[in-house]
Amino acid sequence: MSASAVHGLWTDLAAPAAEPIARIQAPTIEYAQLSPVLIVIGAAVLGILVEAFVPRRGRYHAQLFVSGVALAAGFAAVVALAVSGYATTGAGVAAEGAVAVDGPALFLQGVILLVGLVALFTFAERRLDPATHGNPVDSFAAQAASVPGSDSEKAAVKAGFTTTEVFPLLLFAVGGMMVFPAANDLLTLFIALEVFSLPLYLLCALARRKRLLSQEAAVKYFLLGAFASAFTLFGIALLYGYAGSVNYGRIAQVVEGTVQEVSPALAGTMGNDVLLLIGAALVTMGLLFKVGAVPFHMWTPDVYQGAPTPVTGFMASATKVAAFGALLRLLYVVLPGLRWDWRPVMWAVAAVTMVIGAIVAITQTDIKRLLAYSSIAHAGFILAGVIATRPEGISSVLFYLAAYSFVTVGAFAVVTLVRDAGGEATHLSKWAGLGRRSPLVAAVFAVFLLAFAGIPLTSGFAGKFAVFKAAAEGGAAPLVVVGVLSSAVAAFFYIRVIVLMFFSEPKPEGPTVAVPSPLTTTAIAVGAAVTVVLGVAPQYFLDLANSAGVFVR
Amino acid sequence: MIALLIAAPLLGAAVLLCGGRRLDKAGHWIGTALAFVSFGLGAVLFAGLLGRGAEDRTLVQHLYSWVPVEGFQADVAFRLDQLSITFVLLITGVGSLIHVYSIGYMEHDERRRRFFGYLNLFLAAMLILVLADNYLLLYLGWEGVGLASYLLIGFWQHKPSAATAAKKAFLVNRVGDMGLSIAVMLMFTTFGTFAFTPVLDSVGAATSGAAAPVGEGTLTAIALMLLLAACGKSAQVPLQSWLGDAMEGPTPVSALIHAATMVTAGVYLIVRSGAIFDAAPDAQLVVTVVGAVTLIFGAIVGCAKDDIKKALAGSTMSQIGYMVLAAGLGPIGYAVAIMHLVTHGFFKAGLFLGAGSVMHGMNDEVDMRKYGGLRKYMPVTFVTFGLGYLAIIGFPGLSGFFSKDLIIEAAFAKGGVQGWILGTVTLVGAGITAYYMTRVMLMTFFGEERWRNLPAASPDAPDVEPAAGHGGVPHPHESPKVMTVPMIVLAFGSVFAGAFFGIGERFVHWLEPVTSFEHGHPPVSALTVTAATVTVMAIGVGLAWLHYGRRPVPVVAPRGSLLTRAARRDLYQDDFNHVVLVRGGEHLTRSLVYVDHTLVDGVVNGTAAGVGGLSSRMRRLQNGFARSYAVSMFGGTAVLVAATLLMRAV
Amino acid sequence: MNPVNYLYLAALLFTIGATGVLVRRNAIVVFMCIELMLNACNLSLIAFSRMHGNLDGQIIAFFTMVVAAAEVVVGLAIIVSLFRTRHSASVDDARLMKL
Amino acid sequence: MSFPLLTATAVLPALGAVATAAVPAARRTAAKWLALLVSLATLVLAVVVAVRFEPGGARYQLTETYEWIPAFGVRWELGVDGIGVALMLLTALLIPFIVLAGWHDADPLETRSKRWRPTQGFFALILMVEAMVILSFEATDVFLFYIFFEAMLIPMYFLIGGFGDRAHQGGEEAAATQRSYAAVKFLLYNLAGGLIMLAAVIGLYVAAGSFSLPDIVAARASGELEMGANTERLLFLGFFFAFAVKAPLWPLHTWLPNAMGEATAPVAVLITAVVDKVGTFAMLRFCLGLFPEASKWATPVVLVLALISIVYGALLAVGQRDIKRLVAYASISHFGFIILGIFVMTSQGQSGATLYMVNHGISTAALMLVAGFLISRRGSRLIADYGGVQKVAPVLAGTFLIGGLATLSLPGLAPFVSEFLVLVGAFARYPVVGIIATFGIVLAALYTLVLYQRTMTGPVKPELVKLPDLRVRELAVVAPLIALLIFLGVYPKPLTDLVNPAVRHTMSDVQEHDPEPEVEAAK
Repeated sequence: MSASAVHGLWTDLAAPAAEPIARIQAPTIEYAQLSPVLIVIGAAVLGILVEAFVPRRGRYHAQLFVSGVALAAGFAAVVALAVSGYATTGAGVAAEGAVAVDGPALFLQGVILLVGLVALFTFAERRLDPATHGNPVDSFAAQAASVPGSDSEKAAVKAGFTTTEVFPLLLFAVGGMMVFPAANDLLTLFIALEVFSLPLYLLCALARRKRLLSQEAAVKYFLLGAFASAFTLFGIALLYGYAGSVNYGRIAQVVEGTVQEVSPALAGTMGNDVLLLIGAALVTMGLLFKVGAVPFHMWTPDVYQGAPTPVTGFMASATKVAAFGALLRLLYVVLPGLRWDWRPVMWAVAAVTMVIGAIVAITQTDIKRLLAYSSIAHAGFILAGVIATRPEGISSVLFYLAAYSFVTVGAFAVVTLVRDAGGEATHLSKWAGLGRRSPLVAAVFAVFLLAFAGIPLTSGFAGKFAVFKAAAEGGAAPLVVVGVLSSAVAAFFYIRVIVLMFFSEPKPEGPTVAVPSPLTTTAIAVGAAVTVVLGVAPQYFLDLANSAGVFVR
Repeated sequence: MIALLIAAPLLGAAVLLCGGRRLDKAGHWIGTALAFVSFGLGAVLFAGLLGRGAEDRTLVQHLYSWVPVEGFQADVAFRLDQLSITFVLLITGVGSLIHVYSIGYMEHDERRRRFFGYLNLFLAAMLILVLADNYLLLYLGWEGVGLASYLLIGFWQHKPSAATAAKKAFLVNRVGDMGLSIAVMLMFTTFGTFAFTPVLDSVGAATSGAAAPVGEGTLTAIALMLLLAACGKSAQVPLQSWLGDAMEGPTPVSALIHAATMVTAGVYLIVRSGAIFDAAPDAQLVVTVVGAVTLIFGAIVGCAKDDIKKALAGSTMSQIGYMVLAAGLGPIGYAVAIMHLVTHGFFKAGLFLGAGSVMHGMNDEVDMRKYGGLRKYMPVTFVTFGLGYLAIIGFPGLSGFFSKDLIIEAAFAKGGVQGWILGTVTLVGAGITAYYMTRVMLMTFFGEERWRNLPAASPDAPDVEPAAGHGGVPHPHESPKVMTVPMIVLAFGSVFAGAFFGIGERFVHWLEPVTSFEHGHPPVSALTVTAATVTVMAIGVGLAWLHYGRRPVPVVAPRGSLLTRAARRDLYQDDFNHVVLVRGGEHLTRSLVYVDHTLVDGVVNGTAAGVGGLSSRMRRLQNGFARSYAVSMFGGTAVLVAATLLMRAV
Repeated sequence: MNPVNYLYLAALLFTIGATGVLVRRNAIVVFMCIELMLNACNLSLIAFSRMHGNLDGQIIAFFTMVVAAAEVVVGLAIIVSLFRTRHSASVDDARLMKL
Repeated sequence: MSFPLLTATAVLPALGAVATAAVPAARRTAAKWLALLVSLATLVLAVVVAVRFEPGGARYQLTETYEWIPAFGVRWELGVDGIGVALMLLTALLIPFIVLAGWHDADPLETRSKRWRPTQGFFALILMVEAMVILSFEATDVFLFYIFFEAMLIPMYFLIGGFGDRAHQGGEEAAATQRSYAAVKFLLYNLAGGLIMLAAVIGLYVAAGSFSLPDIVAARASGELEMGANTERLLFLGFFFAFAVKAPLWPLHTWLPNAMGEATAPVAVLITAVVDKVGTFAMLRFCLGLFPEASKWATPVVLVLALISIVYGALLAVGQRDIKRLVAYASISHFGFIILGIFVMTSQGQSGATLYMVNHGISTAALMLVAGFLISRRGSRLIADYGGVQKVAPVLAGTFLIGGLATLSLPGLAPFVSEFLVLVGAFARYPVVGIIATFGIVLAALYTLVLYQRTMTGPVKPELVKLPDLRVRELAVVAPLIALLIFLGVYPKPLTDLVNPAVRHTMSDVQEHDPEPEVEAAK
């Protein structure tokens, strides 16, 4: 090993110390440009303090207030940044190049914040279950630590405990998700990944009803998630080894071979594409796991089914947004030079994801599992847009994510309403004749289903069209055909639910539709409104996505 | 003017059918009046034509453009010339008479108004048929009369047999219509039009070499298609089977539609399209053959039927066979065919009305074996029927004699072997005609009164016609004036029409400008032919008298010879149809229904089921074991990495 | 010594960890295997860091340790709660949800 | 910018639908009247369109263009040619009758809940379908057309699945299951077709860079837009498949009998007389207009399929035991004729096909609605359950017969003209095809007359003795239709004048000329 390659750290130690260093220059942090994230994370910390110091009675309202304000403020900050041009002309990197502040980042952060807000409403819903011992209860366990069915749990319920920690957890998750698509180096990527994953693991375990399912979901999600992030980390290590840096721009340069002053070590690793390819594959795999693409999808149904429905809604929408954002940035910023290597593979993944998601969904009998599989199929559709490798690809994916996340959050919000003695009645057979009992709820849900199916005049159609169009223009016509066919298959099971709700006689012992508080009502209303608006007049949002569809290097 | 001719009965039909019950009282008078109106108009037009020179007796009235489409012009235009006016007079004349007759005949039917409505509809359609100036409009009338005939045959719809007969008639006619429409299409593709004048002229021009020649094959095809149509309408072999069943309709209908006018439309079509047939000798030969075969076929059937109307139907068939045969002979035959058509119109209508009157007096009994000796009970009917009888068998001096004799001559005049064969056939036909008509005559009006000692009211005549209120022994009685008068008038026609037309070939010359008449030159002198005819006729009468005049007629039909039994069953033609077409069709449709359900639908449902099965199989991979999920992830990653490396490798 | 050997070692450890995740039933052990994989990553990071002669790798390694610690907190919490409900830490027992 | 007449024609029923749906549960009758009035108003607007339209004028008239989704290159671009006007008129004309005929079809058996308002829903959905169908006849922007082509499936789907025959063998339960089966089948067939078309639509955009039909046609004509033969063929197939499902063409037809059988008669009319016409219309406008070469390339196959439809549909109609299914198969046969006329590429054929769309709409409406009245009286769809109706309900029988005669295209009634034109057009280019198709007319006579004979004639079935004749409302539905059939049968000129120029344009799109007659007829 040549001396020149030896790092300064050691040599400096060997040398006699110079006079003590008077000043070190601190890194410059652009607080303004990071404000959205900072606000949310700060609020999360504040939430922890609330847990510590506010008396139990006041916590719920305090937390709700803090989180609501934080998310709203965060969104305001995002809008402010976007207006002041950071989305387009002023786009750049912040915090020593750790975080990118550009169109896609801000767009997705905005979406995540809004979805988070809507999800917050469903989190805070306390009228669906009858009040126990005079205390209104939400969908989270009274005391997660207590064993299900044990005396301690009963005591906790009697005492009217509620797990208000969910709000800070939600905020942390949102914060992580906001950083995820904005991360501009692999380290930030990994940290963000963990920051939003860990709260989700916990949230999954916190269901009030069906706690065994909930805990099982948490365990599966946690173990598999950790497993995946281990792969990601290894991939990061390899990429770092290849490029000698974790900075996206730097890696990209190295990949394209446009890098100046090549150190001998770098020259050595640069020659070794295996590092690059394996590393890229592993990092991609980690992201594919988060978006739930085949064959990394198998956690999705179980987790979606077991987790508390508000959490499922949040996960299904926000996680996808964040993960696809990160995936886009990785593929478009870091690995464009590798396009010819990853495109075919992603083709295959996209195709398989669509097909399997659609086909397996047909025989599902639980509404939440059904939606889980549908989300898998949709991941496939979005991937079709991702691999378009052209600006339309980015903007179409952004639009699709916006459209899809609101449909999802709304749909799961409706699921929370349909209840029977055992809590939510998620088995499809119980949904029979819902349209006769409460036409409005059924109609709204039908709208969401039609949007999932991609029927014209719903946001689902606009998104699907945008994505397929981009894919076709990107020369992925066969993929479009596969997508079209699998959405034909997918249509079948959405229709099945509609048939069930409207055309089959209601069962006497069927579930009741709980009358929600304004919170859930707002959530559903927002979801439905966005679905219709993006379906009928998508132009403004398409423009937005278009103008936002440029990554900063 | 011409339009009014048609409008009158059309108006009648509209009024009567839409008018509702409030017209029940006056319905029949309205119908009859309008029929007479159009007859009057026809007479006026006729006078008008007489007023003109022989050559410019063709009036064309162009009403409006019916179907104007790129390169396709169909107008509603009417053409009045010697040929069509002849038909107009026949149709409206006989039609009016039968309207009158029906007033009496349908007196007790509560749906009489609708009956007259249908009759008027028929008149209108038939007039359109004969007055049309192009084949498409002719087609309109062609199907119109078909519809009217359908409605009238099935007038007593509560009788399943009637409904079936009506349906059968329509369907068989549809087969013929196929021919007509294909013929029209052929004309369109060949000449770019299907109006009479251009088509026929250009055919003439082509054959005379004045214009670009048209492939004789095409012309033959057109001609044969027209012949097919004619066969359907005029009940010629092989499409004759519906006529017998059509007798289910009320007797006036049989008289008007299935004897005098509609069934002769085929002859009109052939004569009208003479130019085409002249240019296609092969087709002409086929026409003559069809005519000859039907002639004999009908005659044989006529000999065996005990149902008086069916016997007459057979005779109708046979007589039309004569006409078709004549029409097949070309210019020598056209006019003759039409002449026989007219005379036949008179006497056959008369015969049917007579038969109707007999049934009217006999509780609607149709089985001649249950008649006998009726002459003294219904003298008028007897006389008129008798005159018609004499006319049809061609008794010298009566109308049938003239027309039929001319046809036979023309047949011989065809010359060569064909001439001899056809001539003989026609002769034999005349003989058989004489035989079966005599049979009818004898069984009905002579012999002992077999109806006196009947077991009960005949089974095959349930209380269908309201006239048959009482069963038991019938009390034969003469029909009311309103029925007898028309019969008398027709009798006059059947006596004198032939002479009036025949003497000096007045009729032939009248038609000549349209049908281009030319004298045939029979190998033997006309006188010989006539003599032969009369002899054959006499033999026929004699035989009949031997069989039915001398010995008593058994009330229950004897088993009879093989031929008789075959003839009773219309020479098994229906059975053939039933087995081949009906059964076969049923099997075909049933199997197709099966195919549609299992195969066409099955494929789709199969794929659906396949996807479903695939789904439930793939579902099993989701086995709930976290570790197996991890395995899939691990495997997936491995594949991902391998694939990426592979991409670089290749 | 050839730095590549460290990488081989790291890869080996990583594979061992992954295999452990796949074959072991006890949730704790599975989790430990994941920790092993993370540490394998750390090793490779540090090795690369040394090769390239910059500090990024080492810094990431520190972050990874923190993350691992955090994961332990969350993970153990979940696993323990599962264990207390079911009196078994076997991941295979937790399969109420399937198909 | 003049008054957006075309938009108004479509928006009016849409608004009407919303209003109808909003009528409170108790005021059922008000909703019915509202729906009827709206549909009549729409008819008035449609007539205005027809009057403002000059047959001799530009190809597309009354055009409107607004930006809608520039990002997709989609414009709200409407315009009608003669064919569009004719079919628009047909739609606007039939809907009032459908509403009137379905007056009592959606009255709730028992009030399930205060919010359950089937009647309002029924009529609102019908109006919604009308709006979308009209738009798809007006749209000259492919994407716009596609949107409504697809979207109209949803209301149709609820109409079929939600409001079946009251009268059903095997009770309400069986009825419900069969209904939803039929509805799902309908939706999946058409959705599959539509989605495949979606792929083709995207492909078209990629290939042509525009969705505007006139622009694309012009660009292709001027040769500045080159489309590879294979691309064009693939796109053609994508479009044609969707339309063939909708039309429907053998072997994609099996959804129609189920749908028409299970739906109430007015809805069945809506399906076959209105909605399905969009398919054939689109073949004429889009397949031939956008992909002339590919259309010619596909002609032989299409013709064969059309012939199969004609004969096969007719034969199956003969074999049916269920009145409505019989009519459905008859329609399949007729759609065969329409498609035949479109693809023989002669002006007679195409004018015939267009007239056929209109006439078939009217005739089927007449036949099916009368059949519906009959069925609602007896409570059975089985032919075997009837007999001798003619005796007890002569008017009903008479109208039924006329409807039937129209179905077998009797000369003097409207369908004859169109059918004959199609036959002539086919014969002029492919004699054999013409001759085979001619067999259809015999079979048509067969199934119609058999149906009439079995149901209307013969001795009166005991349970039918009390059968009431047509009521005033029902007569008001049937009489105008029959009058129209007769009028268009003897004087179709107004319609042909409307259609001829449009057909001339289509013929020039596909660069085809009618075959010349063998010899010039002596004039």
